[in-house]
Amino acid sequence: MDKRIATLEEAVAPIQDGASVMIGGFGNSGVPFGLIDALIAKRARNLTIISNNAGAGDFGLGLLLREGLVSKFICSYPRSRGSVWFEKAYAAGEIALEIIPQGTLAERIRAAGAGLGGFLTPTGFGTRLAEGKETRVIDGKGYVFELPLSADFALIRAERGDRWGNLSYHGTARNFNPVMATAARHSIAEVRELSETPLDPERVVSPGIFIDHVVEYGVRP
Amino acid sequence: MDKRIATLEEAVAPIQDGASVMIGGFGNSGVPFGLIDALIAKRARNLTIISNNAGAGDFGLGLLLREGLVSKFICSYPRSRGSVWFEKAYAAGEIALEIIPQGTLAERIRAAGAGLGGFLTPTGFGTRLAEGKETRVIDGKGYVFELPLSADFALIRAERGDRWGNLSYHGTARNFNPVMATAARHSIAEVRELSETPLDPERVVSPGIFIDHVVEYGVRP
Amino acid sequence: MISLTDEQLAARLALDIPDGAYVNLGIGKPTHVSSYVPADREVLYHSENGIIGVGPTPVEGEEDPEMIDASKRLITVAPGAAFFEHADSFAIMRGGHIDIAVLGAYQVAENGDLANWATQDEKFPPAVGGAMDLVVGVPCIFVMMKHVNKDGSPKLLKRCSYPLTGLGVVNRVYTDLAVLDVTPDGFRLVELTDGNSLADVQAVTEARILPPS
Amino acid sequence: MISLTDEQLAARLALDIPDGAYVNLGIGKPTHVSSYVPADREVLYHSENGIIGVGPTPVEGEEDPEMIDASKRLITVAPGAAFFEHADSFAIMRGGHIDIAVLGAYQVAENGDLANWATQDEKFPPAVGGAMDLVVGVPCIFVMMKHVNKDGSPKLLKRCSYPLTGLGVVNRVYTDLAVLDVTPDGFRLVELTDGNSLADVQAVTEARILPPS
Repeated sequence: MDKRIATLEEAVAPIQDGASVMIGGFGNSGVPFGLIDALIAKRARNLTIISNNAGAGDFGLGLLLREGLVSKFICSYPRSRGSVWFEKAYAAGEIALEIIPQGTLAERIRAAGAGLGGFLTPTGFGTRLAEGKETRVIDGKGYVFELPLSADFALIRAERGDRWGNLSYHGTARNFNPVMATAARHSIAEVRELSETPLDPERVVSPGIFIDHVVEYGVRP
Repeated sequence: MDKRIATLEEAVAPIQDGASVMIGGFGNSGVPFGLIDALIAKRARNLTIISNNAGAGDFGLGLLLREGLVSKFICSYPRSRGSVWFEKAYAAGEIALEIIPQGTLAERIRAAGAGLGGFLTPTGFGTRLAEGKETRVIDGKGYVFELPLSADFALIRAERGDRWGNLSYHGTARNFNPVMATAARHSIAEVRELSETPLDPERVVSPGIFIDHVVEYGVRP
Repeated sequence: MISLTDEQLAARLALDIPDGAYVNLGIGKPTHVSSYVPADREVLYHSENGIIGVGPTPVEGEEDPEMIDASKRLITVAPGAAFFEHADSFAIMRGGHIDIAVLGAYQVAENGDLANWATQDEKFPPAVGGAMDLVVGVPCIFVMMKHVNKDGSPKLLKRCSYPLTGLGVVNRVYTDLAVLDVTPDGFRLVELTDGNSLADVQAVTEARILPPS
Repeated sequence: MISLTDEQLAARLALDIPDGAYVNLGIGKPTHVSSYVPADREVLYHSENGIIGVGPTPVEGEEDPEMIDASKRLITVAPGAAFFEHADSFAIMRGGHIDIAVLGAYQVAENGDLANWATQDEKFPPAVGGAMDLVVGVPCIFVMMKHVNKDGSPKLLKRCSYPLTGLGVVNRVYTDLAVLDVTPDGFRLVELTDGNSLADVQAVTEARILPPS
């Protein structure tokens, strides 16, 4: 079992036009910048991107948006300082947006990875974001029914990995990466350091069973 | 913030007759034997116990059952070799049993800890264990609706802990402990080793926010 | 009227954060609260992006670009900290484990409704973040905001006009002019900023303010 | 008729476990399969109690009582292993991440229904464990069992009479007498244990067995 792959280019090769792609990260922390750059170079178009933020500036998700490769964005918070390319595309009507409360986004992704058919969350009950959704009141508390959210691919950023695809993370760069790794048909991890020896099984955060390929990308933002 | 408590006896003091108590462990691995012994010594009665197995022999859960302190057992697998005291009480009609598929048990506990109102699982669809339950078919796949499962107390076994209640585990002794710690109104952890210094934040499996008290019990089964 | 500065307001609110509390400070001004909590109180700060135990801003030269809080500010790590991933982080928020959350707001209604994620101004794309999860999960929601908008219009209302973040979720509002509890009977005055009168504050508040009980 | 021993049956099944697979071996006899997987194949074994990478039984003196598998047997840890907690372990099972599960059975029906957790004998308390989660989540379910009961009654049936574990979930059945696939048309013979004829095997099988296609 050896999930290592030599280059970022090979790692993103299976991603075709029209694919849905989860991308880990929160702000600029834990973002798989190497894989995003490779995806931009590949120029796969008409992508659906699932990521918490919509990038800032002319790099990472911002660059992906600037290049016009994204037709739909699913996220919780696309309005960070510097999210100019998203705002431009949105104002021009060139991009579809699905806005999801952050915890519901994480939980929908988890539900997909965990084989569940949906869940009831109190989040958003009675608000505009629950409009048109099935709701239920249990013991006087209102809940919204939410469906699982999966994707064709997940691009993951981790700190260390081994040839089995086991991953560990660094600080708050963990964020959406472990849960997204569980919910894609094909998960690709970029790691700052590929370990020659197996990771300590007590320290593995993402078991390799969730990871299809792992590629080293030593740059830390 | 100091969640350390000096003795097992003090740790279980809040547990009263009629309480519901989650108890970590799978087989004899990861079972909080020290806390169970203290609970038996306290002789709280009419307990509802939520634990994967129903003990084996005359120690731990087996002893708790032999002493007649349990009126209801919620579990997935009460029929391990040596579960004689459970079998006796069950045959005599002295104990109520709720049997739940193991993954549904874990997920119902997680849902309680995560503030969800319930979830749809494919597990058990079309079987006797789904009788009387709400079901739904989504994209041709059948699901059973399951409610969260919480408890008054959780008794947790961990390897190391610190004064903030952060916990790490050992091997397969992790099992139900982390998820149960999230779902009780009062969670008590027995740790093999209380660390004087904070645990490495990268290695914490149960953040201390889930733990109310931590007590050292150095015996490893 | 006497109006607290943002820093004075953060300092006032900080007095009500007890020792041993788990606290989530919303993005923006609420993050300043931690600087003013008395040093003899040990408080652990949760940030939605996966940490309990947010420490102070790093000193120059010791920044780690992958160690940030929900506001994307660089942080350090306090003793007793733990890292976790997003699904777990929001399980902590939604599951009732955090004691207090401090949030900013556009509007608060006398029934506790909170509007803090969108205005009626649709020029910008909507963005919700984690606020909706916090308000349904955290048992004690403190709002920290200016008492009135820049144009003088009230933010403490009978009913919110902006899209809601949560229904009946606010417990207490700290403004530059006063501190008010949300009660079953509506807003009730807790204290006035020194020098203000209830009548003065009421005059710039749409909802009725009940006197201290 | 020629009947494989339990060990021969485990060895036969082991040939069908491919290199690089993630496999869950059910409690009891299926756990023996790993001993027979060819040494040039790297297979990672998942156990429901929180490990991927179950290694062989420990040598005497190196047992760790808290390192066990779902059968509560003492285990070691293979290279590439990871530990996790129960909710995560069953997310792995239910979420379709494991490639193959090998389970014992009381009964298998020609429509793929599986009965392996309860008989009609109600003397003992019911016990379900993790089998129901495995069968809904793992895309390839191998059953490994005796072809008939001790009293000679069939276990491969038109419809199961015992309480079901899952509906239409079994892909292939390995018995001491034959290997059979579950197809939309019913059981289809894959191979016979050397020396047996299809007619012989059919004679002790309630369901119809189709010849190899």
